[in-house]
Amino acid sequence: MDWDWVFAAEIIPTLLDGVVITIQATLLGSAVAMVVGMFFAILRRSRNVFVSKPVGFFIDFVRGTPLLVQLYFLFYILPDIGILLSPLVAGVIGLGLHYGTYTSEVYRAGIDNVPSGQWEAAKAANLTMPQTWCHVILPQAIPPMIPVLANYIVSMFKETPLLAAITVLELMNQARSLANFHYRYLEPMTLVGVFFLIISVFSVVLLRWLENRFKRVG
Amino acid sequence: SDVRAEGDLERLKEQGFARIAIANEPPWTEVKSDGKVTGAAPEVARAVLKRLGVGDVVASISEYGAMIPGIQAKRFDMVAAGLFIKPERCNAVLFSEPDLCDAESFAVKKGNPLGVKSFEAIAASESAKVGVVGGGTEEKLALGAGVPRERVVVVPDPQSGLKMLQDGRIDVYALPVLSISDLLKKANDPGLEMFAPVENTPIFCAGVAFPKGAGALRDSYDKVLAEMKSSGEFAKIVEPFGYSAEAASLTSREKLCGGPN
Amino acid sequence: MLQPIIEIDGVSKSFGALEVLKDLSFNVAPGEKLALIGPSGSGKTTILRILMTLETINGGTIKVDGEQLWHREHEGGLIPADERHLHKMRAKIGMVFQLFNLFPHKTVLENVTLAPILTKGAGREDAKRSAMTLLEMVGMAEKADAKPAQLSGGQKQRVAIARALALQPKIMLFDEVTSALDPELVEEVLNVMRRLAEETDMTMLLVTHEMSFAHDFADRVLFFDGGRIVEEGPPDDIFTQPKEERTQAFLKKIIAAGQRI
Amino acid sequence: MLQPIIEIDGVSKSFGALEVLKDLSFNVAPGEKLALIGPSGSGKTTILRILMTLETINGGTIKVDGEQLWHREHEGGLIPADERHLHKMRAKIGMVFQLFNLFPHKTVLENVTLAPILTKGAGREDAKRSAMTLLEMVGMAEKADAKPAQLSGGQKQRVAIARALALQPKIMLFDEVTSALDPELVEEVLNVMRRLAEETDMTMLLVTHEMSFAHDFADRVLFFDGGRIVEEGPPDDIFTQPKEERTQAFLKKIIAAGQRI
Amino acid sequence: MAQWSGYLELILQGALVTLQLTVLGTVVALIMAFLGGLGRLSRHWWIRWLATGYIEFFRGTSIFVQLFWAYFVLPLFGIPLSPLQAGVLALGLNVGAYGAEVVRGAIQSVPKEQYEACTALNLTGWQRMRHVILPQAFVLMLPTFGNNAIELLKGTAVVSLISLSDMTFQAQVVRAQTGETALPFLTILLLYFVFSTAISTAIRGLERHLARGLDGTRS
Ligand SMILES: Nc1ncnc2c1ncn2[C@@H]1O[C@H](COP(=O)(O)OP(=O)(O)OP(=O)(O)O)[C@@H](O)[C@H]1O
Ligand SMILES: Nc1ncnc2c1ncn2[C@@H]1O[C@H](COP(=O)(O)OP(=O)(O)OP(=O)(O)O)[C@@H](O)[C@H]1O
Ligand SMILES: [Mg+2]
Ligand SMILES: [Mg+2]
Repeated sequence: MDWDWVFAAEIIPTLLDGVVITIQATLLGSAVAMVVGMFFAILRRSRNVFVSKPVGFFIDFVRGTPLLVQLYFLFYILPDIGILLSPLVAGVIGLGLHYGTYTSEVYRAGIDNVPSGQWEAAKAANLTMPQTWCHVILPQAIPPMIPVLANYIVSMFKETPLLAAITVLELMNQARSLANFHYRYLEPMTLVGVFFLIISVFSVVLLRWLENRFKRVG
Repeated sequence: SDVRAEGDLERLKEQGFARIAIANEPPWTEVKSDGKVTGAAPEVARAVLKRLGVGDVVASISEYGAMIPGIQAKRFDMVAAGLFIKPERCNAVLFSEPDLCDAESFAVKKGNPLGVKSFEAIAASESAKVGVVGGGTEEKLALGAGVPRERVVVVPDPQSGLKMLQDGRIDVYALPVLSISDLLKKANDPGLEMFAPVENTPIFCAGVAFPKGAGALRDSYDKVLAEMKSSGEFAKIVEPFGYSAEAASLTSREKLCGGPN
Repeated sequence: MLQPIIEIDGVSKSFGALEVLKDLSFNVAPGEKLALIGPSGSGKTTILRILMTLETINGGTIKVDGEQLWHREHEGGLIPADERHLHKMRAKIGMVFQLFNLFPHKTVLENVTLAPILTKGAGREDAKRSAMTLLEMVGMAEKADAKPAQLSGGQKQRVAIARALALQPKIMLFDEVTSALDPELVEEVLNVMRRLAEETDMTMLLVTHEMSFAHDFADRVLFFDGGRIVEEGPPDDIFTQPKEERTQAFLKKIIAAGQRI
Repeated sequence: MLQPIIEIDGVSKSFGALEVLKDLSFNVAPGEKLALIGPSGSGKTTILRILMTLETINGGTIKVDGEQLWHREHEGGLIPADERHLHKMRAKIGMVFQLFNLFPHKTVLENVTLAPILTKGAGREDAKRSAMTLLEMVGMAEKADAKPAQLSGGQKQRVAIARALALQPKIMLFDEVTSALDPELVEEVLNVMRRLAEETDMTMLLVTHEMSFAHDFADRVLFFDGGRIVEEGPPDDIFTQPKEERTQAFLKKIIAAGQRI
Repeated sequence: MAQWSGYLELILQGALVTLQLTVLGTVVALIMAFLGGLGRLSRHWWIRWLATGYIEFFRGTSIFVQLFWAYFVLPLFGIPLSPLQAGVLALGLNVGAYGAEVVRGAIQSVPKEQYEACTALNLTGWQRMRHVILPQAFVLMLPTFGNNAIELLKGTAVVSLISLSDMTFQAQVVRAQTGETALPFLTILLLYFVFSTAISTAIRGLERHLARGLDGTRS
């Protein structure tokens, strides 16, 4: 089968519609993952085992099972108990929860990497807990996390095609729909690959920059 | 490519089975809990192939849209999934003579609250969303009638579509009559009903699809199919599934393709 | 005699199975300069950390400035103190660490002003002015805008002292503040501490391996071993005519290692 | 005079803009024990590393055992040596490092047998037997099955010596082999080296800051400064009546630091 | 309910396919990880380039695109792959590219003194890698390899989209048969969790086994 330039040009606008949704889902999903990850990290540190153990188990469970199945679950099973999420919302929650388990690890590592002497110095300076977090711990913990977190955003971007399974018309789904419609897989799939490659080349550059920018703290 | 094509049937005979694509959409195609492949389309294909000397069929489940690319990519030897014979598909593959016919129908909430009776009516309504199976005929009908892309929800498989109708994610679910009745029977949900036939849609007839170049195989297949139709064996296979054997005899591939294929 | 500013009464402390402090009792008078010496692992650091509320205690009571540190009086008895009480008590105590523990993301000046601004509600300008006075005193004023990473160990430790002083504590705790420093940098830190001891009437507790400094600096020396006070007295007595065998053995080893006492 | 086993002729070496060795020439006789001393940064380590082919040279030539080390003769001229030539030459030389560089994942015995088995095709049993003899000699036989992490620094270094000896090199290089050790462990390593010097006729080059050991051990001492040989001679001359001012200053500083010469 | 046991069997058949994909994919991934990781450290620029190209391409494009390409586009170039082959290849190459970076990082974190000791003992480049560097680096790689294997396990769910009858696919089939959604999906969620727990437990065990003695206490 030969590459058909005319067909390729014809489908690009439709694919671009998909790119918009893909980016939307990635950004929203990242925002959820950042926040959820923070909660996971804090809850898992809790001294109360009735909090830390179940949260730990939940994190392990979500990390150990496929996002695709989790999406099915959110989309097709939750309505049975009265929770009806729109496809994009279900997708964003799915991505956010799944990646939240990864980002929680990043937060944990970032916080653990702040030397214990800093906690002690803060106590000796008589700072309250919230002051210690805001002025001492987080300003040191966050910068080294940024490149790692950004890396997960890029991974998430590459997993958005899964949302096709719950009828979100993102890039991959647009491409499949086009392929189904015209009985041609070569051009849509290749173009999607090219889109992903372009975005990830940019993100590699961005990640390198972030790594250099935040390598040194203080 | 013709030299190789002559050998298609020989090859199938030798390997003892034919690889077919199905969709798992009863009563057209169905995988039983023990993994057995059945449904009207595979049963017809199985009977015809047996007469041609090919022992059995081995089925892979596939999206409708992926079937024709799959044939082109030589993933299957044929599609026996109740793929409707339509001119643009005739350009891409070779069809057998029609075997299974059905009209289009809508599954809707009880009492058809939006009162839609045609794809045009869906297009005209403000917000009605129609569910269609990816790559199926209904997707093209809906888009062709002017329903905007955002309101044509491509569901990944038949069962998901019904669930989405129940959950109110879509207002109308378009599939052939027999598919909808099977789904509704299984769901046993008094809140749903079927509307059929959909106005302004013809009766569609499906055939078995072969790759381009497998003309000889297709012709042998047609010959056996014709014999079975006249002997009444064909009716014995399809009627238990709810299909009319007669409907398939009233039309022909040439008519459905709008020319030779 | 004056009311002691620190009253330690029957305190015990264990890490898991390891009993580090055993029924320990001693008092410190206001303005007293107390040196804690003893072999490694004898519990010196642990006492300071308990006073700074960095470690909890397993038994006994501690009074600071006339108030219970780890407890609150409640219906005649004592109940464990809550965070609010600890917060209030910590305002009376400052600590300087062996490894400085400066905040690496803040400048020298910000390190010193942070706590006054946050915990005492000092105005930004006021805090800066007092911070500069303190930095002047420890000879670090011209580095006010540097980050800790740009400083030598001795400079870091002088900043850490200024930081602890900024809260105007009644009691200062020094835990081997020179032992992480290169030999040529030790003196600059000790000089600052000497001046501090002369010019203020703060109560100071000093853990050190620098016997000659302890000798010059302290009003009284406690010699620890195995979590107990083995001997105590004025530095002249302890260092020149120790009574206990263990003290003698300890000092002998120190001298053998080349230290002047 | 015997043909020298090492002939260093006009060697220069730079790291970037920093010239570390400047037109350096000296010979070593077979069986000679040579000590290299001098201030930090004078290039002593660099010479040993060049002989071990861990650093390349920028100019000059080196002959080991009569053969060019860094070059091959080719059509009358010299061309840079290839890896095969270096591989052959390295078999003549062994090196013991300041930080031991034992293989942490292998037992003591495996550390010693690895290279003989791999590079000399020694049989497993033969290699073990000779390794045990060597471990016996350095007093580490009973630790043969321990991993390096379970050993003290002095024990590690003795194993490292045995490992280097296992290849039966003609020349042994020692680079400050005791300077990473706790003081009480230095002697056990020096004792092994003393025995080695007495009992074998291996050529040995020793870089050390232990002047008294260099004095006892060496037949000849080279004093380096700034990448050049400032003075050389028998240890008695160099250590008791150095001629050069720089040597005198260096030794004076060493004595001031408390070392016996 | 009697029927359900038949459906459960269907899902277990799928579980077998999932295991098969995971094991074969992991083998391919391991091979590619070492080829890619060692390739990036090669002395020859063209090998480095090749390895970098492989790694960046497979990490850069999405596993979905790779899978669909392997399944639908490669046959057009005369490389017909069965769904299983396409799945194993896409998963293996994709996860292998991530693994390659792990291999490289671990090898580079072996201290340079170990390399020098090898030179002093006159080991050849290959002997050095085989007997000294890799055994030490492997211990460092293990935890991340474990995570990668779990990522691969999760990735197998995606192959249901190219109609390979793995566990997720069979759950869909069951769902189509029965109209029941919650039961099949909860069942496979549980099975996936069991698998991933098994992987991480196995890796932790291996890690403990290999690390024994490396940080041992002095006796
Ligand atoms: N967080 C902890 N967990 C367990 N044991 C601890 C902890 N902190 C201290 N210890 C133990 O308590 C004992 C006393 O420690 P401490 O630091 O008070 O001794 P020290 O007198 O300050 O010794 P050094 O002169 O070495 O600083 C030691 O045996 C130490 O190992
Ligand atoms: N890899 C390198 N890159 C750059 N400079 C180096 C390197 N190795 C050594 N040098 C520099 O070369 C000079 C000589 O170093 P060398 O290690 O040979 O000195 P040395 O006499 O062994 O000193 P020391 O007694 O401190 O071990 C020093 O100035 C050192 O900083
Ligand atoms: Mg201490
Ligand atoms: Mg050196």
